[in-house]
Amino acid sequence: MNFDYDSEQNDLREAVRGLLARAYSDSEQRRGVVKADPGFDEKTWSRLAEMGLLGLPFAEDDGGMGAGPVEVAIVAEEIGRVLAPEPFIETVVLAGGLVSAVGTAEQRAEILGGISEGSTIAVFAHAEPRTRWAATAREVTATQSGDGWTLTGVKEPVPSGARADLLVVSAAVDGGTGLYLVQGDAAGLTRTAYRTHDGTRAANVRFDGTPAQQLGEGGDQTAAIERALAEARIAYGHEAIGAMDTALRTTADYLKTRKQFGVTLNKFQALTFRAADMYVSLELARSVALWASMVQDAGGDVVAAADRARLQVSRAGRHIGEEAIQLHGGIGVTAEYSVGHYTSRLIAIDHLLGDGDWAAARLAAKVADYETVDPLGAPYAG
Amino acid sequence: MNFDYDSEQNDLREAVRGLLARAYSDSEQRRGVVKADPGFDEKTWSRLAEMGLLGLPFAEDDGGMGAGPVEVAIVAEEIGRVLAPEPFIETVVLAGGLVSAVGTAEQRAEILGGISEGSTIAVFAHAEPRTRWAATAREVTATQSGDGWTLTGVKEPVPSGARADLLVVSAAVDGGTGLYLVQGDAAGLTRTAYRTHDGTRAANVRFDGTPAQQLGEGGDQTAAIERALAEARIAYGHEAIGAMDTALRTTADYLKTRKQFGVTLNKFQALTFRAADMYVSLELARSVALWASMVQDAGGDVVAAADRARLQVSRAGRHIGEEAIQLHGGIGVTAEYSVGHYTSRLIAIDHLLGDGDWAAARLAAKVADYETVDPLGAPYAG
Amino acid sequence: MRLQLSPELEAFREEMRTFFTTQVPQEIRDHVAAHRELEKDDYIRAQRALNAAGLAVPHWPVEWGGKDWTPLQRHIWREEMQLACVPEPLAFNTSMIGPVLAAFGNQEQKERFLAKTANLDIWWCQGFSEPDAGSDLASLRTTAVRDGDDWVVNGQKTWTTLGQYADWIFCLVRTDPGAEKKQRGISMLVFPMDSPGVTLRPIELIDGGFEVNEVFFEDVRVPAENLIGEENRGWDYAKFLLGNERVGIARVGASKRMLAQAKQHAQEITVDGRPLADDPFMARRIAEIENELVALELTALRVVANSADGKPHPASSVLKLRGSELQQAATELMLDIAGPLSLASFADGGSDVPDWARAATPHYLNYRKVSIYGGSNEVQRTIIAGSILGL
Amino acid sequence: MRLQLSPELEAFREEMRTFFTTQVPQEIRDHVAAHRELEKDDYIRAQRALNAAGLAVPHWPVEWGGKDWTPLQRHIWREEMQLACVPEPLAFNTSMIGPVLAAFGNQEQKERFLAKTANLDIWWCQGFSEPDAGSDLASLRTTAVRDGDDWVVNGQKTWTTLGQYADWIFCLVRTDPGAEKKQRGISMLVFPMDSPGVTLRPIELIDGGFEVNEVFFEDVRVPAENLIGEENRGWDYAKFLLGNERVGIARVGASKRMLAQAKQHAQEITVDGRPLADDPFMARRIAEIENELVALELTALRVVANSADGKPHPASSVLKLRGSELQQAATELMLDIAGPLSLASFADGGSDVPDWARAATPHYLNYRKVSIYGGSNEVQRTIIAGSILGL
Repeated sequence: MNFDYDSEQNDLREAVRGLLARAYSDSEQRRGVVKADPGFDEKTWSRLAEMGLLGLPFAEDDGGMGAGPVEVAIVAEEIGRVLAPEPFIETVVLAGGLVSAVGTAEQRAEILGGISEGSTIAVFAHAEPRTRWAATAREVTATQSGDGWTLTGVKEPVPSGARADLLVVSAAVDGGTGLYLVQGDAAGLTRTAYRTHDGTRAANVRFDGTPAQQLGEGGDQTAAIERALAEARIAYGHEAIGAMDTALRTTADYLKTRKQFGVTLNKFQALTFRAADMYVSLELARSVALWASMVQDAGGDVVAAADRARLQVSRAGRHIGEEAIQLHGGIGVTAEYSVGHYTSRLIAIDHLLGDGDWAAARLAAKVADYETVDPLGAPYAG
Repeated sequence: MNFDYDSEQNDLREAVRGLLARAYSDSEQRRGVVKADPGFDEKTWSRLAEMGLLGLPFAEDDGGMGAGPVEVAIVAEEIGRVLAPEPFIETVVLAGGLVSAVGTAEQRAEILGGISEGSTIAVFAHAEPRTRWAATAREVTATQSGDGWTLTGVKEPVPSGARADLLVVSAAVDGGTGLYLVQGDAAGLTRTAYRTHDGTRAANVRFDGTPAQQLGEGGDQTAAIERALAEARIAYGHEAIGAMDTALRTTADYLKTRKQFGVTLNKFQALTFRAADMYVSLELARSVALWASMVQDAGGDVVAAADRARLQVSRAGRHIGEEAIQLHGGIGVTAEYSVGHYTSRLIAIDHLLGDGDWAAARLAAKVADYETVDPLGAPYAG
Repeated sequence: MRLQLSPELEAFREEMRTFFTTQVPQEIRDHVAAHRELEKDDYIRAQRALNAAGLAVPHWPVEWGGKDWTPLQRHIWREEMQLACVPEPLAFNTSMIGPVLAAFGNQEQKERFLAKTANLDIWWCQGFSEPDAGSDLASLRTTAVRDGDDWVVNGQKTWTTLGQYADWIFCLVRTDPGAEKKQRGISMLVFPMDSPGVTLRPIELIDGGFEVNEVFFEDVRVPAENLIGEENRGWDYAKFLLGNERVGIARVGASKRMLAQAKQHAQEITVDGRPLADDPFMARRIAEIENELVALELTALRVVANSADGKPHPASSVLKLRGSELQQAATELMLDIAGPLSLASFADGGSDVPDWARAATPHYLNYRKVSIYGGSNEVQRTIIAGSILGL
Repeated sequence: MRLQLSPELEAFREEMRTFFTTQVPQEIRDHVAAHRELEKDDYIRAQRALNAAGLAVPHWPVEWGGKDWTPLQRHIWREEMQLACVPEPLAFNTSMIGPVLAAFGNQEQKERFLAKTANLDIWWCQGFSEPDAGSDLASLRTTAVRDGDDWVVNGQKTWTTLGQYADWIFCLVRTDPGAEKKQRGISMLVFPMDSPGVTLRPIELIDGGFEVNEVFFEDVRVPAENLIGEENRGWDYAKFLLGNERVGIARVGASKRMLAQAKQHAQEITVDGRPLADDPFMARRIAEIENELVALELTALRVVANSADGKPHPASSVLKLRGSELQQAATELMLDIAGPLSLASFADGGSDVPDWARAATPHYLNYRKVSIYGGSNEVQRTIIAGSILGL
């Protein structure tokens, strides 16, 4: 049992941090990038590919690096640290994760290879206007037509849904929820993009008898979706940890330098104590996020671990995001200063894939089934 | 619409405050009184009677003063201010309230007269070891025998249950819950008294074919019990307001005088801000408590108003009770200093007749039935 | 103590409710209800509708259009206005410079400005805060130096709300740099925003909107008659102005409106085919916020019912603090009801996400300001600890 | 990063679990589980059972009975002890004076005290806090004046936990009133509680129990050889002692035990004929506390896994703060599960209220102390803000 990165992991962390520090050296640089579609920097995306990060978790046979969840977590945390808007988790962890989990050898080779090279941006089109953080699909349906399939219905909001070259789509089908591949230029596909409050892009994606290819061998894929969503929740948790870390550090620096009534703000104990409480929230959330990645690595119950991480990170994100602004005062609510963007992104992460109350309700439903939690034992140790 | 006491109410307040200030001039005086059974001062009880306070809400025809809920609230708040342990709410508001609401003219005259004179201490024996803040009875049953009744079962905890001269007992009977009168010296009555953490007394009261007289004309009295409990919740709310007020004032005084690191504690902003938050909790709770008494006075929906007061006062009581100790430090947890006793009593009040979560659940069950709350309109204005 | 309103006040409340819900253009009230940004013209039309009925400046002296109402009447007027989603009369005009002019301006200034201020013929903005003078306002640096019949103003203001719409600005300037107490060297000047040397820079907020500005002054010449009251007494006028209508900031009516909307939207959102409103946790969360709002409203009523004598009730300092917390709780509730749909913040045509859900996150982010402006919650706690608890 | 314990550590954990659940008298562990006050003899029997197996002072130097364990082994040892409701070895002996004697005592003192201290043949109590020196310990006033071969001690200590059972006291005294820095004039003396001039006054706590005392010294003569370490270096020893085993104070195992009991009792309490555990709000409240406990336990593991190098991990300052908050949350949960039954706090025979419900309120009240003693939560926040955030 240990929480230390090995030297390769530390090297990876430094390399990613260096790359992103150049791409997003300050908040104005990011503001410029997210102003224009697609809401991220294609050049940075290529650099992430060149560094091998876009194939990080995929098997080497599928053109990936064969790295584990801890490496993915390291990248996600560095992304959060500078609010890099590139759709790493959407493409690599979520869409890529589904393809590598259920795709045929052929699909894996083609799609994961393209993702790894940076030539294919794939996203998971799953959320529907009238469902709420479910692992199943209701409003988009799949119909067999000849040896192919067609999809009909609406997915929204789909992060980077308009920019994506390839959509992995969940759809209701006899016997449950299936997964399908839709090309960005497919017929009967209408995508309406818009900016989201955190500077990224999402889209309304409308299927109207749109031709699609079945991902994998078919059958009900709800379990695979639940697992992929859990792994994405864990990765988003690490992105949030990176964001909270920067938000706290930015706030502490501000308290040390900003003067009111002739003294710097860190002379006001009520403010420094609140900063201390932010640190407590951050470190507790960090512990659970790191643990969840280790559970995934150990082959334990990743869904249960993701719920725990989700709850802890959500509570910490609200607390730190709101306090970071409040402790800054007026400048904290301006788009010209960095900290408000961190609050905005933390709120976005919280509403992707299930918020804290959602996770708490899932944990509450099971709380009577066991006496105590042993985070190093079953069902987490695998 | 106004929140001011009239001059008579101000006089009443001063008179009660004066009487109780003599009886409980400091926390040691109270400690002495509660050490010995019955846990309160019989002499103070007589003085309350002489001042007419024990008959305050009863009709003049029944030997009372015919005063309203606001006058009762004034007495309750003064009791809370010094933690007077006399069973005013238990005897006058709860037991007396039930007798005056459902008793026959004869019962009212006899019992309420005795309560008003201070010669009869009556309490409501209602809580049962296996029920939780219900308005009905389950474990004590009533059986008709000849022209009288007998009761069997257990009530616990019953505040002042062993000292009481007369018990008003709720019991399950065909068609619902009935109310019965049992004399303290009745056959087949076993009462086991014990101290409670707040210095008062409660008892296990066991009925074994105990002869009882029916209160009022019989039939299901659940509605009358629900109403009496609501009126008692409001009165306890005012007792809690008085207790919180003293706890906050004591804490503020301590911060002004206690020195650490060479300065008084009120130089530590983190502490003074927390005292400010205590004040906010207190004043918001006070507003709802006063309002609930006005609703009762106006003949509005006293049960709904009591739930609102219960929730607000409960949250404030936890907050203020816990912070009062924390801001004091070690001395706050000693029985030799006053503030911890206030915390203890606030917790006791919170668990009598339903706590904050209990009230919140009741309010939540109805929240979809209306659009907005108008505290000056229906159903509160009567 | 009495719960009910007197028949007169009941009638008054009914009169207000009827006026606001029938005489103020529906589409403007719909904008407010949907938390959409208002156009300049929306503000003007709404205020003129009120002013035409004598309901824009009831708290002013009667001779300048005031109503001589009790604090309770003013409270009812404001609450009903908020419940009806009527945009409140521009605070800079009606709660700030107007009362200052009425109290401290000379007769000529009153005649020149007050009627146009009430009718929003002149749109005023506030020039108080500076980059290095926020909560610590008295350390402001903008200077006005007397030169012949003019004051020459140089410096910078910030957080000037809706300055982009303003015709005139009322401004705190340092006229005596040598004053022993820095509060004593400050004066209040008013001048047109199109005066030579005035430039305005909008500040984008995290919700993507533009409602505050930086205002720069470079050798702006202000005629001496534009000094309000006495030279170097500006701090007193500022305190008078900021203390004005402290009660209004509880914004109970606005929060009640938001909570009512939240209840309705929780009925529209479905979870596994059942309305979110049926989720016991959601119902409980709504019930807890609602009870806090009841407590706040009753506290506001206690304050207005007792402050007839003029001096504010001690509990009034609670109103801004808890009022802002509950406004934020309501916006956060709405955000969490929208849930996954809250991502679609700037969706336009071609989206299946309802308007209210699109607006939820920007509104939540925008409302972080309410615990900061108008005396931050930290300032409020300082007042409570100091003035009330004597700490 | 790796989740699983090594096979060796798994075996170690199993060994601890087996020992604690089989070799420590069941009735003593039942007392702990029920939050009943322990008799002096219970502490002694439990600690001697541990010491006989070499499990009382694993963190001491090996030559004095220590185990040379890793921080993680010590963590597992402590957690398993708490989960098994084993009373922990008396902190004053094993975590406080013992390590100080081992580190700073002379050879004669080590031989005289350490073995008896490990075996609780000597029961130690702590003489640090004074009425006017709480969080501000360095301002203590108790004096020791050299007189021939003795120190003569006068003054008063307070908050002396379980002093009524103690054989000896370790005491901070001022030996150089003239020292320029008040920290520099303090020394550490040890002496028997039955020395002439020592009197003890128990302090009743709000739960009705007696666990702390005032201790008065009137011309108490202490032989010079009872000075620990160097004269006027006592402050360093005190800091060493108080910094010792900071990790242990998270008390995760104890809180997990309480939460498990709470779950069980929520099954026993019925509401309208159904178990309280079925109430979604109760289940959710338990789940939220439980998740916070998981987070705390993992943070404690991060700290011990990384502090092999000796210097404490920054996050360790979180442990006392959140650990005490969660202990209090657990006692409050138990209290609210007991609900109306929690009134019966001092019921005895003839009550139908179960023991655990009787104990709930006194336990809740008693646990208000955990956020105050051993460095209050305010002190912890000061450390975090200062040492970690540099504020």
